[in-house]
Amino acid sequence: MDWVYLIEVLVGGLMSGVMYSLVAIGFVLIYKSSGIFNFAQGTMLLFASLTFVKMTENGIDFWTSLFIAAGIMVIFGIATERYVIRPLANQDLLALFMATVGLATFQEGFSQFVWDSDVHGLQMSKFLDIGLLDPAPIFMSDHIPWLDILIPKFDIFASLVAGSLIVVLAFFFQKTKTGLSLRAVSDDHMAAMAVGIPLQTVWAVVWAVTGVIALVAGLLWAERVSVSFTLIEAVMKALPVILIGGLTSIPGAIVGGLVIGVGEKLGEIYLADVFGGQGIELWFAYFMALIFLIFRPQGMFGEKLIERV
Amino acid sequence: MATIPGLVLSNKQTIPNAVALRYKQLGIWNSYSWEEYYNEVAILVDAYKNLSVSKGTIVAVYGNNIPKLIFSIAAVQTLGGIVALIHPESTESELTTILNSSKAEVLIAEDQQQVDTFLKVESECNINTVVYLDGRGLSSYENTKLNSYDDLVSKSVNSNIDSQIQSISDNDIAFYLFDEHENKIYKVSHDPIIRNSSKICDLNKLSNKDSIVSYLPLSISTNLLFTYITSLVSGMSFNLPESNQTIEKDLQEIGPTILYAPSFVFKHIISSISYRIESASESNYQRYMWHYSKLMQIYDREVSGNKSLIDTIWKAWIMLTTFAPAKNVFGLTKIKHAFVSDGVLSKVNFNFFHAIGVEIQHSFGQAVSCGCISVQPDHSVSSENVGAPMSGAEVKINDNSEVYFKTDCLGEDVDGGENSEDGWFNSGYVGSIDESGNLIINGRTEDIITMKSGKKFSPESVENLISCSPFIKSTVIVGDNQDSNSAIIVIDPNSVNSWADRKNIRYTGYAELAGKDEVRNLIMDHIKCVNETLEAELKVKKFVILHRTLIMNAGEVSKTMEVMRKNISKNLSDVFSAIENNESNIKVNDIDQLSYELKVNDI
Amino acid sequence: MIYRETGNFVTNYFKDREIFPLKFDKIIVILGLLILYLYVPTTSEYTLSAHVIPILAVGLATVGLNILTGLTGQLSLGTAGFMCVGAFSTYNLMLRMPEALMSLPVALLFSGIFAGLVGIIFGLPAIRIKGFYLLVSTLAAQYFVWWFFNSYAWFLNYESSGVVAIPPKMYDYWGLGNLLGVDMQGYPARYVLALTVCLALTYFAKNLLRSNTGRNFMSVRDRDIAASVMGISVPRTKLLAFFVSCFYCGVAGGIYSFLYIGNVDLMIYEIDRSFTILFMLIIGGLGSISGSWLGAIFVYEFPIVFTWIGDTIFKGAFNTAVVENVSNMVYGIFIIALLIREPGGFAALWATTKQKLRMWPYPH
Amino acid sequence: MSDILKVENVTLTFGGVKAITDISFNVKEGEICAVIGPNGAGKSSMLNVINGVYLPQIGTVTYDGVERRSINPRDAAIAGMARTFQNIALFQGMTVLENIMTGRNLFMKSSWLEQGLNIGRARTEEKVNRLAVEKVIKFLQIESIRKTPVSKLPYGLQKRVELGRALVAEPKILLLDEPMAGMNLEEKADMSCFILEINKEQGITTVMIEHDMGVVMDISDHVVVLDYGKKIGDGTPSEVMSNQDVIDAYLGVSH
Repeated sequence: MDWVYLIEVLVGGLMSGVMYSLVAIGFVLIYKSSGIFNFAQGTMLLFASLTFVKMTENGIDFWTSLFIAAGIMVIFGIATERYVIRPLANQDLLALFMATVGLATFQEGFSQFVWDSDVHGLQMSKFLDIGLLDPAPIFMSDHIPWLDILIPKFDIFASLVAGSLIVVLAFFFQKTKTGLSLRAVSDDHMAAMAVGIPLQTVWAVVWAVTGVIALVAGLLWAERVSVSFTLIEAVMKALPVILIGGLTSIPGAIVGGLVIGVGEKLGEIYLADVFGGQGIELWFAYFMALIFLIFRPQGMFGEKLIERV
Repeated sequence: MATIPGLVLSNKQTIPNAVALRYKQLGIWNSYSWEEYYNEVAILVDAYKNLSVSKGTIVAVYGNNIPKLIFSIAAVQTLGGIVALIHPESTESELTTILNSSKAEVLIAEDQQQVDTFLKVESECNINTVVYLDGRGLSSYENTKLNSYDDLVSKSVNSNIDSQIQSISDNDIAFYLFDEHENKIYKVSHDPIIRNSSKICDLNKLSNKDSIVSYLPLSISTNLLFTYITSLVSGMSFNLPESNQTIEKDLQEIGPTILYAPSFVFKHIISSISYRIESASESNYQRYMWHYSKLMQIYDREVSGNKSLIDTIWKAWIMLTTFAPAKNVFGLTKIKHAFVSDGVLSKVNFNFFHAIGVEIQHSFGQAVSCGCISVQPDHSVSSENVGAPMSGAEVKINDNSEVYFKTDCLGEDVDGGENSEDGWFNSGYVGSIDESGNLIINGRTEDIITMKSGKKFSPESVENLISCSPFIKSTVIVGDNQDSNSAIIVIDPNSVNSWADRKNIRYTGYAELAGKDEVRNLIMDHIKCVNETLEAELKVKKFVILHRTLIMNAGEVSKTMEVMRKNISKNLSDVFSAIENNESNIKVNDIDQLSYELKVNDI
Repeated sequence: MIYRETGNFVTNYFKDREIFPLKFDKIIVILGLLILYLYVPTTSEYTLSAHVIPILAVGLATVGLNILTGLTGQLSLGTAGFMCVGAFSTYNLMLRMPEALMSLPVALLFSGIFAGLVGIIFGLPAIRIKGFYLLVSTLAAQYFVWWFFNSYAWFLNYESSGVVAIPPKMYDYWGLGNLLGVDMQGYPARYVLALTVCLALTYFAKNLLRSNTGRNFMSVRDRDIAASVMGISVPRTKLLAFFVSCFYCGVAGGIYSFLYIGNVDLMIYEIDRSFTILFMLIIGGLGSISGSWLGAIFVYEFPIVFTWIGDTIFKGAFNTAVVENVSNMVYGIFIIALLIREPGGFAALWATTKQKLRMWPYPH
Repeated sequence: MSDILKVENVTLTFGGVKAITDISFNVKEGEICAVIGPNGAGKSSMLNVINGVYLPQIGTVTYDGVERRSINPRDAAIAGMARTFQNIALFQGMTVLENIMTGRNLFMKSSWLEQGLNIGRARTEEKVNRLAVEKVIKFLQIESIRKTPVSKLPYGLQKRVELGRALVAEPKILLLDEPMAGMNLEEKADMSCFILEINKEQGITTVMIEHDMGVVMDISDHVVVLDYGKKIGDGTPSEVMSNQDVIDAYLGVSH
């Protein structure tokens, strides 16, 4: 067995796992705070990155575009809470899930209607040329000298971004008032209401934050797969990740991402032949998640349900 | 051969397969044809014979209309027994009175409720056998007098009872009927009550194609005549609802062609129509109201013979879009005749029903007159009278406006008391006769109020005017020996609730709602309106809104929801005295140890 | 307002659970059936092929999804996968079984059973996994099935293009066409077969819904613990729901390929279709069989109507992309608005309307 | 009379927290046994152990002569246990009639195919079981709400429907979890009558959790008192009332 190759694969898996985690974090945030299974995560990615790309294509510079796109996502998040989530507050979770499916459909149509349905390339290297370091090599695959394995440097960059995002979020939840109320809300809606935490405000913040995360994740994904409606499928990729991780846990989302990322790569290499066909990564992640869930139905870090009757 | 069992027999022979009795049980409508009806009676004859019911045995029947009870009546009478009908909600004292003055020996009780009431007064009366129809909850009772209907039936055989039926005479006593107002029991033979019913059937051409829903106990003598006897005479189907809570739905399901009810039921229908439309959407409400006034205008022209073609078209449209569906909702679509007893409808309500094609026919009668002396003909246009005396009956008014009558369908006082003078009976009511010979009833003689000025009037006339508001359930006028009239108002919870919801008025219960200023103003406006139509002396100057409804068990209203002034003034003596003493706040010590404060409102 | 319920009473329990208790409804149904069988086949080939038959196919799949998601509460995104199993099974059964044994209706029945069995396999995790976690199983089904048929060319009879046209002899029906002198490959004949299958299966679903099985489904949906305490076997009920639901989807897949497009094409069974059918279900109303059909008609017809408006009123102002995007936006808003205003979808709107008509002029 | 139900040394823990500690008691055939105790005393958990919703770590439940460590709820239902829940567990998407019909599911032997085709046994079963359901509807006097969706009913009526759903299964033993919680006086009186009548007329053994001491003393034959997961009293109502531990732990606190 070629150990170097194996490590290369493992690292590659970890990297794509990071990408899954990025999408998954947004999911978990919303699920944790309101129990909503947000199917619109993928279209939020698309909408955010499409908005950004169209602005840069029209000559607006990187940072301005980034801020405007982030602003739009915040507004969008707040509007979603106000016009979709709030009126549905007393409905059951299935209805809310359906509503996010509706939201996703709307967003898919809306972003392509407002912008366009074309496939846009996105070269962040172009924008990140801010003089700190030579940007070009960052975005090229290179051999890391001391191990002699091939690692796309972009993946490292993405991991760093993901890492810092998690740190920021952790800070947000541990230190800020809004973050603390959000944790209270996720523990117990009724109790949180009873102590005077404004649920609606918290939800609005969560949706806004998720919008910004979607922008970041969208840009990183777009770098890999281009900006087009294929981005929506990111959500499909993230599903097994959060389910393995256990819907309510941010660390779960990250670990889940890594497990799926690595597992998928390994499966492709060692199992594809067994199945006599290519492209098993289409379904392999789901099977992994499925098998995992059969043994642990609440996911890795999910809360075990004691059914009270 | 006009006896009750005789009618069962003749119906069995002429229309054996027509539906005689239909009842809803366990969610579906079951029916008995006249033949099956006859067979049920035949078994019961054997069953009651085994309980030694024989000629002259007085059998008290205590319960709601259920098939077992209906069959029992005919069976007891086939054996020559006499049926004493008792209202299922009768209190212990009323039950004792009736059982003792009728000298009943056998009691047919509906269920545990009636058996329990009886057991409390068991020692005071001479009942030696009790048959209960519904054994639920009674299995642990050890009283040896109790017999289960089902056991009796299972031990009995179906035999031919034709000869037995033919052996009873139409002059035999059939029923003992209790008159609540007079507190007297009347004996009624088969012949007069059946003849009385035949008159109604002939006048209105009732046949076995008709159907009627009976949801009141047969102890109400008018109800007995108009539903039970009439269905036997005409052969029409007699329908029994599933329970008291499902009457409205059951009425709709059956869609009867004949409706009989005391006036309070129609008042209730009006009030539910009103409260339901109150909770409709604004546009629907407005359109309904507009259609309503339009329809009433057209009806007025119709009555005066000025209906134009456009009116006809308009009416057709209004009926199609609003009132035909409305009738459908209340199960009134197929009604051909709607008989009203125990009071009359107000002009507005009377006209409304006629305008939508529900032929209201007022009637007047009591236990002693076998339920009916007079009834309005079809298409009557006057809401005031109760019709002209039927053939065989006569009416006269004495100098004190008291109504006297003569009729060939007459009952007799059980105690042998005689209140007739040369065959003329005092009805206990005051009234008059209009130019076309129709009887107009103003109220009960004993209720007449004499004001300080010496003015005498019947409070019911004023009360009816006030009560015609859908928001008011009942009214009691207080005015004896006073300068002016005052009114005790009982609001209708249903319609006032939905009115309050519409106006965004918050409340937690009946008492709070009744105490609301908005409700007071609503009532005040209505009374002001009524006052305008009253002569100066009769105008209502003060009113009190009661914090509860009138209670039948406490004798405050009769079984047909008429105000029983004597008992109310006893129970609410605080209110009466406060009004008479011109106090503005009343501390009420009510029955059931309730006490609360009421405010007297001046107009 | 049209309903006259007065005088409509039931005299036994059979009457009380009739699907159409009112005379008025019965008349409408009979008229509807007459139109469907006598008039619709005489309309143009275009109407049948572009509107009616595809709606029948996707509508049937929606009914199937409804049994699983609407009635039993098991969320599924694998509908297209199960349809795919149905379509491929039908093709392979017709292709590989002796002609004397196979005819399209028989093949549809067996493909339904195949799809149902596949459904049971992917439904097994539902015994342990609940709620949103179950999505993973149905998505696995969707992707796996698609990959499976894509990877093994045998199922497409080694057709390299990935699409195989259905040979005319498969519409033979044991020579019934020749016997009757009807072109069985023609759209009217296809339509009548599709309609009959759909009506029969809709009736079957409706019967299930108002019987013990349907109540078991709903009890598992509403409170699974209470259901098991009542003695209902929750795993068995879930698996049955998977089987029945996937049976419907399988048959729908067969109809889609054989009676609508006339070829077997993997591309039409991608996950998008699962979503489309989910939309049909939501818009139509979860748990209502008639709602599924209403939802299918709406979602299928909307882009067509929208394009037609673009073409006729705005003289072709909308290109395909615009139509698609606007359709998506409209569905999205529609779904959200519907969930807010009337979570029961078209079916509930219809029920409310009907109730209003009954209670008119009073509020229901 | 023999014991229909014996609970022996049952201990139940949730993630280390003891909900029930070493509880034993017997229920005689045909009696009404009330389980009382303050909130959190483990009463509902006890019912859940009896009919298999929870699996106790230690101890056995002997029902109808069969000793079991655990039973699954479905087998318990088949063996003739029916129950209601503290927080009403009706099927909210169904009507009253449908809810009570589910209580008859063990009597439905026809296959789903027969039901789907609406033929043979499926048709007669619907009719026969509907009759049984209608009898319960009549018994509970809920004729007027037969076709109302349960989600539209007030709390008291929902409790009544839930009792109906349990009763229609013709159980040998009925487990009622706070059947009168949150009811007004009149509703409580009705419910007490129903429970008594079920017990006396149909002879169904009843185990009932109830807070209202008046009701418990009135209708039960046997009272078991729990406090903090432990049994502190067991006997007739009058015995329990005079038990000092019970007075201290329960009556003393709540009055």
